[in-house]
Amino acid sequence: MIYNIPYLVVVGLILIGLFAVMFKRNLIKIVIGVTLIESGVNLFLITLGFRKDGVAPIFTGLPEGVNYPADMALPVPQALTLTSIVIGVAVLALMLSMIIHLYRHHNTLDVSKIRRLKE
Amino acid sequence: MSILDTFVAHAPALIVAIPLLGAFLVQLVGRLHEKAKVVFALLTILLTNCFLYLLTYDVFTNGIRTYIFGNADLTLPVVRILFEVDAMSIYMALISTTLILVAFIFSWVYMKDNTGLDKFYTLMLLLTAGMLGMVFTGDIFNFFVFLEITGISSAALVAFWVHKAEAVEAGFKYILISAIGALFVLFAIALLYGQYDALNIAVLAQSIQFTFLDKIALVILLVSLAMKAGLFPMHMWLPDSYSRAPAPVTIGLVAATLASFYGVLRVIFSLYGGIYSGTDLALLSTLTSTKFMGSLLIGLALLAILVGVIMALRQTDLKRLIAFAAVAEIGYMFLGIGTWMAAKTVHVDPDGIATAISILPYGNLALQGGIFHLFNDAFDIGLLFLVAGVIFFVTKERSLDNLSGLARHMKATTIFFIIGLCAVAGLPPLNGFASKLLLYESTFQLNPILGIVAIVGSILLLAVFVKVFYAAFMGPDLIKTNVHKEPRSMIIAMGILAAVIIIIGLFPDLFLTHFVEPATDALLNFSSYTNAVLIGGV
Amino acid sequence: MSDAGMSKIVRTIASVSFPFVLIYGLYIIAHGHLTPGGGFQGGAVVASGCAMILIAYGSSWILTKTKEHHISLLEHAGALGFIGLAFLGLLLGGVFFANFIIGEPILFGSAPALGSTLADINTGGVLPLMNFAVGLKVIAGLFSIILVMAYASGHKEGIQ
Amino acid sequence: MFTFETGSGFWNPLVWIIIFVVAFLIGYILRSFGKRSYKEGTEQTKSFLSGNEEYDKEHMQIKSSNLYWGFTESFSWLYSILKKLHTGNASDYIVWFVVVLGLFLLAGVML
Repeated sequence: MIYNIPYLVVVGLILIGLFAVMFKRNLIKIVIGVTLIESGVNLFLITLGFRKDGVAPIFTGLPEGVNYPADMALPVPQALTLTSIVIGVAVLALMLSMIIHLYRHHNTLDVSKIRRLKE
Repeated sequence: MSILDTFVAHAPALIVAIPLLGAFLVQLVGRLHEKAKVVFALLTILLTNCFLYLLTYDVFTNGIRTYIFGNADLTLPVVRILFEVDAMSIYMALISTTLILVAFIFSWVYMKDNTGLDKFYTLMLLLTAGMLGMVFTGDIFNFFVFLEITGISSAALVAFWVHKAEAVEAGFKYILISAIGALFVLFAIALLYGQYDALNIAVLAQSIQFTFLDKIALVILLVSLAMKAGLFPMHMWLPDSYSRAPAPVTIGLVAATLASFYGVLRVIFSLYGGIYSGTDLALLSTLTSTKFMGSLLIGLALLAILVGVIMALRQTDLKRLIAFAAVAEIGYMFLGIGTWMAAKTVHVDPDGIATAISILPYGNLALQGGIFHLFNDAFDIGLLFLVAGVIFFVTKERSLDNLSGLARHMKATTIFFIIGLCAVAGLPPLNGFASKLLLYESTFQLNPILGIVAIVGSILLLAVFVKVFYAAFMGPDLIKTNVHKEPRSMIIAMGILAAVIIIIGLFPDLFLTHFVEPATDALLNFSSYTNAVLIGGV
Repeated sequence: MSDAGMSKIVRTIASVSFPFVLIYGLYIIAHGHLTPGGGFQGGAVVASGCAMILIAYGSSWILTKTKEHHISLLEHAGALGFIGLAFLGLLLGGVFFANFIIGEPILFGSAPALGSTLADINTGGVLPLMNFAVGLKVIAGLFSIILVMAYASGHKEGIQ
Repeated sequence: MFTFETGSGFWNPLVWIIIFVVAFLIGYILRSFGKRSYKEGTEQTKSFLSGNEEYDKEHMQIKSSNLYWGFTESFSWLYSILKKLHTGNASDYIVWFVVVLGLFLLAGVML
């Protein structure tokens, strides 16, 4: 049961993030929502690589009495998470800089007022 | 091994790497001379095209080609990052590189008064690399990475005219949609990875069991990629961002949208190909859900066609109008896939026991029509967006209400617009008709209503563009100031697209047998895709 | 984030702790092929140190010391280094991204010993070089993002 | 080479082009039957609007928003719905995504 808690947290994070994106009006909060979804997905990936009593997947730093691949945490999900974090930083930076420009043009951060493109 | 063989062997990696290298070199080259950037970007994309043509010849004669990064032999198929290029990838890559080439030619004069042009070309080349990576990769996580590269660079390009409030708004909408879609794609990838410990599409496809989690992953992948491809009712970002981007960027966006559509195809036909294109009796239990999803796709596609054309009919902003027409065109493509998914039948013997599952022949026809239409959509909509770009460049007017009598000044543009109009509305003898004919006839056999809606959509599309033609090109000469001839580079760019449209319109059969059918077969032939990786296809 | 910078205490603390942040980040980059970490993580650490300086001293002060396009030049150098190494792999090793240095009698050339050994930094082939390239790119990229954002948002009246 | 089989039918662009050429020829022949006494710049070229004065060309142009007025007017109920759907609010786009996701989850997973 205790090992399922991360998965519940993952679902919770993604749902909270989606809620923020859908129903919050402040642009910054929407971006926070996107980041929450991203954290949820990253947590999910990391949790998939978990092994009970596993050690860090450093080949040269293996302690005595530990089997080579079997007792290590999976390194692939960590690599995936890292890649996703890097991409997340780029997306976050781009979104925030667009928000700066949006604020300059519209003088508001309310997403429901920034809708010149409609119909 | 001759030098040409070496080139072909490394072509899959080079086709993605050359635009990537060019993207960063443009900044350095741009310091030399004002025009050096665009010349360099053009050279880069031409070199990519050369390698692509070599690879095209090879793939169409010798079959699937794989490329493994870092090491020549495929020792650890699960860990190694690899590219897998089949006829469908080539088909998509040809569309993307041609559109980007045209966009670069078009931008020669169109973008000349802008500052920060080196960043423009960097982003355009990154967009190209991302799209080509998406269509070439054989690894689902890499697909996500390239999807994000495409999304980020195109969002930045949509907001390129940062001093315009609408452009930034469109860019923000695009990056929001793109980020959420890509994150859900990553979530689905994690679901698959957690079950099968693999990221390679071929390995995953071989081992997928269609469990509960697999179904969730399938739905998430399908819906997120369909959103990025602009399926109704998730199409709303599309008119917003298409209409506010600079014209060369819009062409790139058309290609990027189609790359997402390619993702949908890859998910259905390769990743879940064992379930969807399999005719094993063991799949009987999955038949209800697959057929029902097909019907749902058909429903959304029909709504997309109708809503796209009906909304286009009342638009006054020219580029926004064309973007709504693009929504309808995307509906046609999804109609092809949906019909294929729903066109499965179970043969039952007199005792009521199922004996066989088969895909009805019109299903494959509908798929061919959809894939043919992919090409036509890219070129027809691309041509119309270029015409809109020329009109905006010459008159600085967006609204059709303020345009009139342009045919008096811009004869070449008028002719290209008529070609684009006829092609997009599916008027014979241009290419749009050939693909739509395939779709009409095949969907009619599934349900007559589908065919009828498709035809009605085409007729309304014609009405939409006749309105544009009447309003912008005919009538008295209202715009007296500022109207001059269209620059030659723009005529060349439009001419390339128009020439392709006419040639394919005249020889639809040649194109169908030499490009569309191999691409469709590559999608349908699920086992050859997986075997190319699993049984040492190098 | 005001333009003027913060109080003298903050500035002094930032100046004192900056070298440590820098060293730690560079360590993570340099040991990327041996321990968890690498170009991006180390680069992010260094860039956060730079952000600390930026907050303490203000963006205008930073812009008197360096220009944004110099930083972006560094960024492109990093990107070009990475993709250039991949192309060198194609030229020298036969495959894109091939590890052409490993096994050669030059820096980083020796193959790592099997089993649980002490970490030897002189291994890894092109991996450390790629880590350096990525590190350069990330430091320059993140720093220029933060710098531009601070400068842009600092010059709008009425932002609290 | 030109003929294009679609399973239940075929299509040949050459036939269509020949029809175009024939139609053009017929039109040209009909035109050649026209009066030869037509002169430009005389009363003959003026349009006849039941004796009313003709407006300037600039005022005769129908704006594009007024084209298809009958169609848009009779479908105004549909347009009011469609306009309401496309709110332009970025959050609503994500709401649509979640709605479609739920729809497909119902279809694909529950069945």
